[in-house]
Formats: sequence, structure tokens, C-alpha cells
Amino acid sequence: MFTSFAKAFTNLFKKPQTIDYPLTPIVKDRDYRGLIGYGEEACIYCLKCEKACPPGAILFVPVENPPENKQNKKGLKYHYNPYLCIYCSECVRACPKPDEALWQSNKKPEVAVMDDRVNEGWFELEKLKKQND
Amino acid sequence: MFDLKKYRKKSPWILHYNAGSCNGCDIEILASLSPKYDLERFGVINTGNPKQSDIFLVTGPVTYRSRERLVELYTQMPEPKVVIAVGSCTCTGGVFRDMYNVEDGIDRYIPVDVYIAGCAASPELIIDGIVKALEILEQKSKEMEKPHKLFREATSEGGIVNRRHSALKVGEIDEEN
Amino acid sequence: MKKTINIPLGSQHISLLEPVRFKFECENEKIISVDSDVGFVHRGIERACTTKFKFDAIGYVVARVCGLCAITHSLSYTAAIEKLLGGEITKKAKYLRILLLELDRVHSHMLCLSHTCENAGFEAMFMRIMGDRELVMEIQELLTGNRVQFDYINIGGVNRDISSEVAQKIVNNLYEVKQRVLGYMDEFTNNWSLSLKFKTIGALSLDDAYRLNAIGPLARASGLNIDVRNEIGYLPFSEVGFVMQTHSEGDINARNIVRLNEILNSILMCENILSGLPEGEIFTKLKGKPNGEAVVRFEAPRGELMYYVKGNGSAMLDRVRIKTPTFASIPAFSHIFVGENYADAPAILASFDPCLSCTAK
Amino acid sequence: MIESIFIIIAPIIGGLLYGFERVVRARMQNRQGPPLLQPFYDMFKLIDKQAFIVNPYHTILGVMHFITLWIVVAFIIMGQNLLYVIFLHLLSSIFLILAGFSVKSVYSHIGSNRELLAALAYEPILIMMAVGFFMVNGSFDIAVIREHGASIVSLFLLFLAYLMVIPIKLKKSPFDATEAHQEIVGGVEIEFSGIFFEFLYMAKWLEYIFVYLLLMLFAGDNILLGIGLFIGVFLLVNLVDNATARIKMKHLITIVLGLGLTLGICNLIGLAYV
Amino acid sequence: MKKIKVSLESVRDEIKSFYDYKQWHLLTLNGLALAENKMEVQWIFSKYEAMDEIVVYYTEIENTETIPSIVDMIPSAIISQREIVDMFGVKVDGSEKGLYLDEDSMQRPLSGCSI
Repeated sequence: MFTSFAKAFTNLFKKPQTIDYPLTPIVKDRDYRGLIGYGEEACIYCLKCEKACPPGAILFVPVENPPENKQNKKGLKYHYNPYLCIYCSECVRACPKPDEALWQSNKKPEVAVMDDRVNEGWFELEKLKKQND
Repeated sequence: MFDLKKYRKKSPWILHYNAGSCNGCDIEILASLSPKYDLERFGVINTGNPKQSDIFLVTGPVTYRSRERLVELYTQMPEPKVVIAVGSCTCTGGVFRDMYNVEDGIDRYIPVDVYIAGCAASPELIIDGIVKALEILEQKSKEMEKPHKLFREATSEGGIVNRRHSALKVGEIDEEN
Repeated sequence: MKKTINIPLGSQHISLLEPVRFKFECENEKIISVDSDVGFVHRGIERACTTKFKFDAIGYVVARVCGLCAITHSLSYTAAIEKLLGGEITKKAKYLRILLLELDRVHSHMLCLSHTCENAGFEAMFMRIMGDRELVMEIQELLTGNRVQFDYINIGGVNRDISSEVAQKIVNNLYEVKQRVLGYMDEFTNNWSLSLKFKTIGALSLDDAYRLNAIGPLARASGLNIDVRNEIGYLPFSEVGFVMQTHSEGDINARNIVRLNEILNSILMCENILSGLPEGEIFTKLKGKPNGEAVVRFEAPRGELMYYVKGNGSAMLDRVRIKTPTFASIPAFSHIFVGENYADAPAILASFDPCLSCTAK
Repeated sequence: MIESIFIIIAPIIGGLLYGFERVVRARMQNRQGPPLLQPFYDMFKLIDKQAFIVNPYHTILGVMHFITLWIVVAFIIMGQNLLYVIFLHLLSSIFLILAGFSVKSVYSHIGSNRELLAALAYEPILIMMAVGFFMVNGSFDIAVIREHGASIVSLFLLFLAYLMVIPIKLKKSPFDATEAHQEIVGGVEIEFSGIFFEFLYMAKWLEYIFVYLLLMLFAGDNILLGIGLFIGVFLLVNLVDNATARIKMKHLITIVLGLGLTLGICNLIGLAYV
Repeated sequence: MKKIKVSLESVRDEIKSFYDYKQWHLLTLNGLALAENKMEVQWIFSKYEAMDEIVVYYTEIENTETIPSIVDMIPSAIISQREIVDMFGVKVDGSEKGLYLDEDSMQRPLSGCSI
């Protein structure tokens, strides 16, 4: 009891442990598992990442004007939902060309608001995907 | 009288409910109250009482049993209030998407204002989300969720009823909608 | 007129991290019977493991059963699959697995201790332990890239190697944590108000621990020698200096002391691992599809975790049965509550370190 | 004139004190803590918030609790009879307890029960304190007590007993079982919301003023000693708050009644015969 | 892991003669769907302070049969039994539905059929 009594008293004159976060940003370690990066030019559209992703946060959905890429025979476009991703980096391990086509950056995900429609939008994409299968 | 609205963002009291998450985000909420991140510097108090809270922090993909309690807590909170979905599974169902006892994300049940990604959402992201929520809290009207208002809002152009049927944003960055 | 009052605790309550509902029937704050509902977090992971996911992704799914013992879940699952595939992983991978397992135990026990203090109304101690816990979280983030969900273990080894700077940082931080933990030890044994709150409260006798099949720190605080680390040969726990910690009182204080001793023991194990880390690969590729059945047990921070995995030679498994520590302890919990004061109920509950998301899966 | 100004700004001073205390407590816990004016931000926000009324008696009793407390503080500042002050303060507590019983919530009922038991524990000490002041100063009037010299030496044991009352009134560890956030989520305040919770929140500030004004009576006309007592006790209460857990109602009553009452009686006997 | 096959009628007697509460503890009850209407029930025990000594008693039943309860011998079995009732939709003596699913729920998530 008296040690914590004394500790409380000395803490009064110490600099608090608190970091001033929103004002001074936290520097993330190089190996921090953040957002998944995607290089459209290097992608070979093998869809291994889509199959490997446990929650299904990567979808290749056919669109009208697909990105120009010789490997892209079915006219697919890469979609990634950071609000569904569980950041396990299984897709990166599944990717045959990691670091060029798919990589894990150390950027933290941004905050979304209601208008971003993170959930409903993804439902529509999934529906689209199912229709095409 | 001077504008009381601006004080909303200086004193957000939070209510935390776990609607079936894996605990990861819950312990990170506790960690963000701890000395290193110290949410109290924004005036945050963890009240645990819905009647005195402004920000509703929800974790978890909403299991079958917890949904009633979730809506009950939401309705018990006085206006203006902000709902934050903490973590991937709260936003969209995450890894629990399509499991039989889980609804995919809490926005199936209550309107969510801020989505925090991450599995588990780190205290840093939770602070980001709360800072964002404070802006929204300041804009919100005190009378917002009175039934007639709600109805008018929902059926208006750009309201939640119309928006549900229109096109989407996430993942379609270069889409005109 | 009815003589008793029903006091509900949960499903949303400030002293609870998770939704669980207790209904205490109280006679003037003294609990005479307790009724619990633990199914709030049921998500259906066991079914999803056999219908939705392939066997190599399940390691990441079962980690989301529980955020606090995530590493034990994925470790148990991968160990079961490795048993079925019949491969042997390298010694370095085994050591790194123990390292993370023990780091997880340290942070989980610290969380439990701080939460117990908070529920006993000791906010300063809560802040103190949570502040020091950041030291452990930091090194976990450095080692695995994430603070809570590590996703470090995969089938055949571990995902990342450990660099010498990270190893040095771990040693430094753990040394610091050790000093702090010794400070808590003093506080938990000597603080007068904590002794009023913790000593002789929520006690479980040794015979009851046997009878109710209590596990984990709950049983060890009652003097029951059950620690799965002592009972499995899969990972070399005794090689790195594992010693079982027991206590005889069985009350909240005993559980706290057991946890503190386990933290110290875990830190010792981590230091031993880092000083004698073998050279070699961290990953061996295991081929084939799981076939047959396997039972694997590990010691999660809360006690014994069991996985029963049955494969049929295809990518989909037949059955994944997860028996989690809290699930097995619920009869013991209900037994302890009876006869206690409602004012102690939150602290007793926190001292069990319950993990309902484990329980309901 | 000065008195009436003091009476009007008493809640503001209390709020400042409360805000300062929150900063001090945060610093003692090694963190940065909220801004000094945080209680006022909270207050303005609560005014701005939608309020739910459970039943009219509940809200009115809550408001009455605040008003009576303000009158109590006014009486002390005006130098009225100490016995009036103590009984009026008891009345304000009773309002709060009745408010707690008037709703259905179980937590509120437990909170009221505990509040009642706590009142039972500290009220005898307050009354004995009044008797002690009467025996030293020859009057129950606070104005007379204030003009008299410092009575802390002759009332030292009562002063110690009063130190035990302070944490109960300010809801501080180890004697904060009446509020007990982790057990009963604030007890009696649980059903208040919006502007009505605001009254309870401000009553908490007035409680600070009440407690510390009574404390300063021990210093009599010696203002420096009074300020010293205030700072010392303020620090002591916060340090103890940060070094102890919340003890149970049973222990609270045994300690406060057993120890406090003994100290008080010893002091009174000493005053009567020595 | 030692697997011992028992019949549904004799399982109580077998466990009674085998279970010594100071030596063994019940890990869990486990169910395993074999076919649409058939399942395997396992009682898994492990020994205190022994290297990987696990004993599994198992029996195959139809989903319409009632599994006898062992709660009177091993009180902690109650929660596993309730889980089996929930997950497989079978009957166990003295255990009602409603641990995870609703009391009136028709779901049998692990019984092999679709929900």
C-alpha cells in the first residue's frame, strides 16, 4: 500500500507516459502488417490470392473496360476491401510474384464513414461475382 | 445563448458493447484507455451506462443472440450519438462472414457512422476513429432520430432507403457513383 | 413478499469485456444461486471449419476464436494438422513457437491482473499494469507485425524469422517487465485493501477442483498439478526452463500470485530461448492432405486447450472440435459464486480470466 | 455581498476543483489526463443532450438533491448554524436515496441501499463534530466558529474521524462502494440522463465544496492554516485513492463506525473532562 | 490416444468403473457426424501429470437415440452435454437445448445436414 502511495506521489512529478498521438504520428515498423498493396502491371491474374484469402477480401470481378494486361484474359479487375481484410498476409504468401504484384505495406488502414458504404458495396460486388461464376 | 454544440466534441462518453468479437478489439479498447494512449485526454469516460453515453463502440459481427441487446442499447442512448464499428468483423463480418449464427456487420442493424478497419484494430486506429467520430458528433442534430425526422431523412434523396439501392463505393474507386 | 432480489450482470456491463449474462439471486447482496448464459458469442466456427474453409486457411480462422489466446489456438490446430500430415518441423521453429506462446501468456496474464484490480476498484493499479503491458505489446508487434492477432504460425513452421535487433529488444523489454512484475508481487501481497478484497474470497478447495475438473490457473491456485506444458512432448518446454507454479489457498489472491509467478517463469523461458536459439530453417514444407484423427492439447493462458481434428484425405476436414479452457471451467465458476457477496462478483469473475469468445466459439 | 457572489459561483469553484482533481489523478497514474475545464465541457454537453425521464418523481428528487446541497453550501458560507447544515445535508442525501428507490433498476436500488448505509456510518461523526465545535467554541454558529481560533489541536481525533468521511462523500477509494462503477454502474445515478444527470453531476461538485468548507472549520480564523489543511487533505485523499482498492460496504461500516465513532467519543470525553 | 468402443447401454457403467476423479479428468464430450442420421459420440479423458495419456470412449448412435448422462459422476460434463444437444440435435438425459442456440431453434449445425 505504501509503495503505491509513494509511486503515485512520484508520478505526480514525472513526465506522463502518454504519447501525443494524433499530433505526432506513430512511426510504424517496417514489418508492420498493414494494407495490402497491389501492382496491376505485374499481376498475372492467377487468382491464387483470391482463393487463399480466408474472409474473401480480395475479389476479381469482371468489368466493362478491364485494365490492360496481356495476362488478363477474362477481363477482371482487382478489388480489395480493407474493412474485410484480417491482415494475415496469406495472400502475399500465396502470390507467385510477391513484392511486385501483391505486397503487405506498413501503412495503416484509414477510417471510413457511412458514405463509404464499406459493407453494402462489397455485398454488391460479391453478388456480381456469383452471377459470373 | 452561446452555442452548446461545440462542447459535444469535447466530452465524448463511450459505451462499449461486444457483439460477438474475438476479444482482440476489446482488449485494444482497454489498452487505448491505458496510460500510453490515454483516451481521457479527449474527455472520454468509459461510462458503461447507455443513458449517459455519446459514442457507441461496438466490436464483433453481431451474433444471433446479441443483436437484440445491441439494438436495445442503441435505442437507450440519447441523441446525439455516434456509432463506431471497431475492427474488420464489426464493419463487414470479417473472417466470420457467412457463418450461420452471424450477421455480416453491425450496419445490418443500426446505422454506423465510423468504420475502423484492422484485425484487431490497434489503439492508434481506435483513436483515429474516435477523432473522426467527434467531428460527426458535432454535426449531428439533437432531434435527429425522432421518428418523423427519421422517416423523412430515410426517404429523402440520398437518404438511407434510397442509398441502399444505388451503386457502391468501396473497391470501385474510379466509378462515377 | 419475496425475500431475494435478482441482480443481473451483463450482457453489457462495464466490468465485462465480453457479453455473458449472469443472474445472481441474492439475499441482501449475498449470492445464493447463480444462473449463467454464455451463448452470446456463438458464431459457428466449428461448422465453418468443415464447410467453408480449406484446411490450410483454418489456422487463421481459429486464431479469431479468441484474441487473447489466438496463438494457442492456431498452434494447437497446426500441431494437429502436422500430426496428421506426419511431418517434423525444425527445432528453431519449435523454439520460436514457444517464444511467442510465452509472450502471449505474459500479456494475457497482465491483462487479467489489471482487469481484476479494476473490478476491485483499484484504478491506479489497472493503469499501472496496463501501462507496463505496452512493453510486451511492443515486442509482439515487432516480432509478428501485429499487436493482438499474430498470425505467426503456419503449417510447417513460423512465418517470420527473428532478427538480432528484435531479439535484443525483447530481452531488454522483458528485463524491464520482470522488475515491474516483482513490484506487483509486493503490491498484491502487502496492500491492505486488496487483501480485504482478494484474500479468502472466491475460494475453490482442492477436492472441488478435482471434482469439477477445474483447469489452468484456477486449478493451480487450488494446488492441483495440472499444466499441459508438463504433459506433452511436442514442444520442448522443460528444456527451456518450465516450472509449474501452484498455490494452495485457491482464492483470488492465490490465483493472482500463480499468475504473477507464471509471468516470471515465462519471462525466464523467453530469455532461455533467445540465448540458446538454434540455427536453421524456420519453415519446412509439408505435403499431402490430412487424413485420420488427432487430439492435441496445449496450455493456453487460461488452461487446457484441446483440438480434435479429423481429416478425410481431402482439403476439407471432417471435424474440428475445439474445447476451450473457459468452457470446461464454467461448472467451477458457478460453484464458486454461491455464498459470495455480490460486491465481490466482478472481481471474482475477472480473476477467472473468463474468455467467452473461446467458450461459445 | 461577497458572500452572495461566493454562493452563486460555488458550483463553478467546485467544478474547477473537480477538474483539477481529475488532472492530478491522471498524473498520479502516469498519464496526461483531461483538460482542466473538462467538467464544464461535460456540463455543457449534458445540457445539450436529449433527456429521458423515467418518472417525474425520480427527476424532481434528483433536482431537489442538487438544490438542497446548494442551500447547504450557502448556509455554510453565510455562517449559519452547523446543526442545520448537517441535517439539511442529510436531507439532500435522502432526496438522492429516494430518487434511487423510485425507479425499477436493481442497480439503482442497491446504490440507494448502500447510500443509506453510508449515511448511517458518517452522519454520527458529523454530528459529533458539531458537538465538538460547540464544546470548544461555545456555539453552533459557523460564523462564531470561524472567528474563533483554530480548534484542530483540541479536536484532533475528530479531525481524523472526519478524514474518513471525506472519501465516502467524494466517492473515493477505499470508501467508494456507494458509487462502485464496476459493480453497480454508478448506483443511484444510473437512470439519470441528459440535463437531469447534469444536476447530479453538479451536485458532485457542490459535495466537494461542502466537504472542504467543513474541513476548513477546523482552522477557525487562521486562513493560512485552512489553506494548508485543504491542500494537505486534498493530496492525501487523492494519494489514498490511488493506493487502495474499493472495500466492501460491510468493511466500510465497521471501519468508519467502529474507528470513527471511537475516535469521536474519545475526543468528546477528553474535551468534557480534561 | 487409446480408443475404446462401447455400446450405448454400457457406457455409463464403463465410465463409472474407469473414472477416478483424482487421476483422470474429462476433457470433453465430442460428437462426430458419420452420415445423415448417424453420429459418433466420444467421451475424451486425460490423465493428470502423465505424458499424453488420453483415453477415448466412443459409441455410434442413430440421431433418434438418447445419450445417457454422466453428470452425476462428473459434474463438469453438463456443459459439454448441452453443447452436443445444441449442435447435433440429439437428446441427452437431463440436458436441455439453449446453450448457444435458441430453445426453439431447428438448427443442427454440426449434424452433417445443411442448416
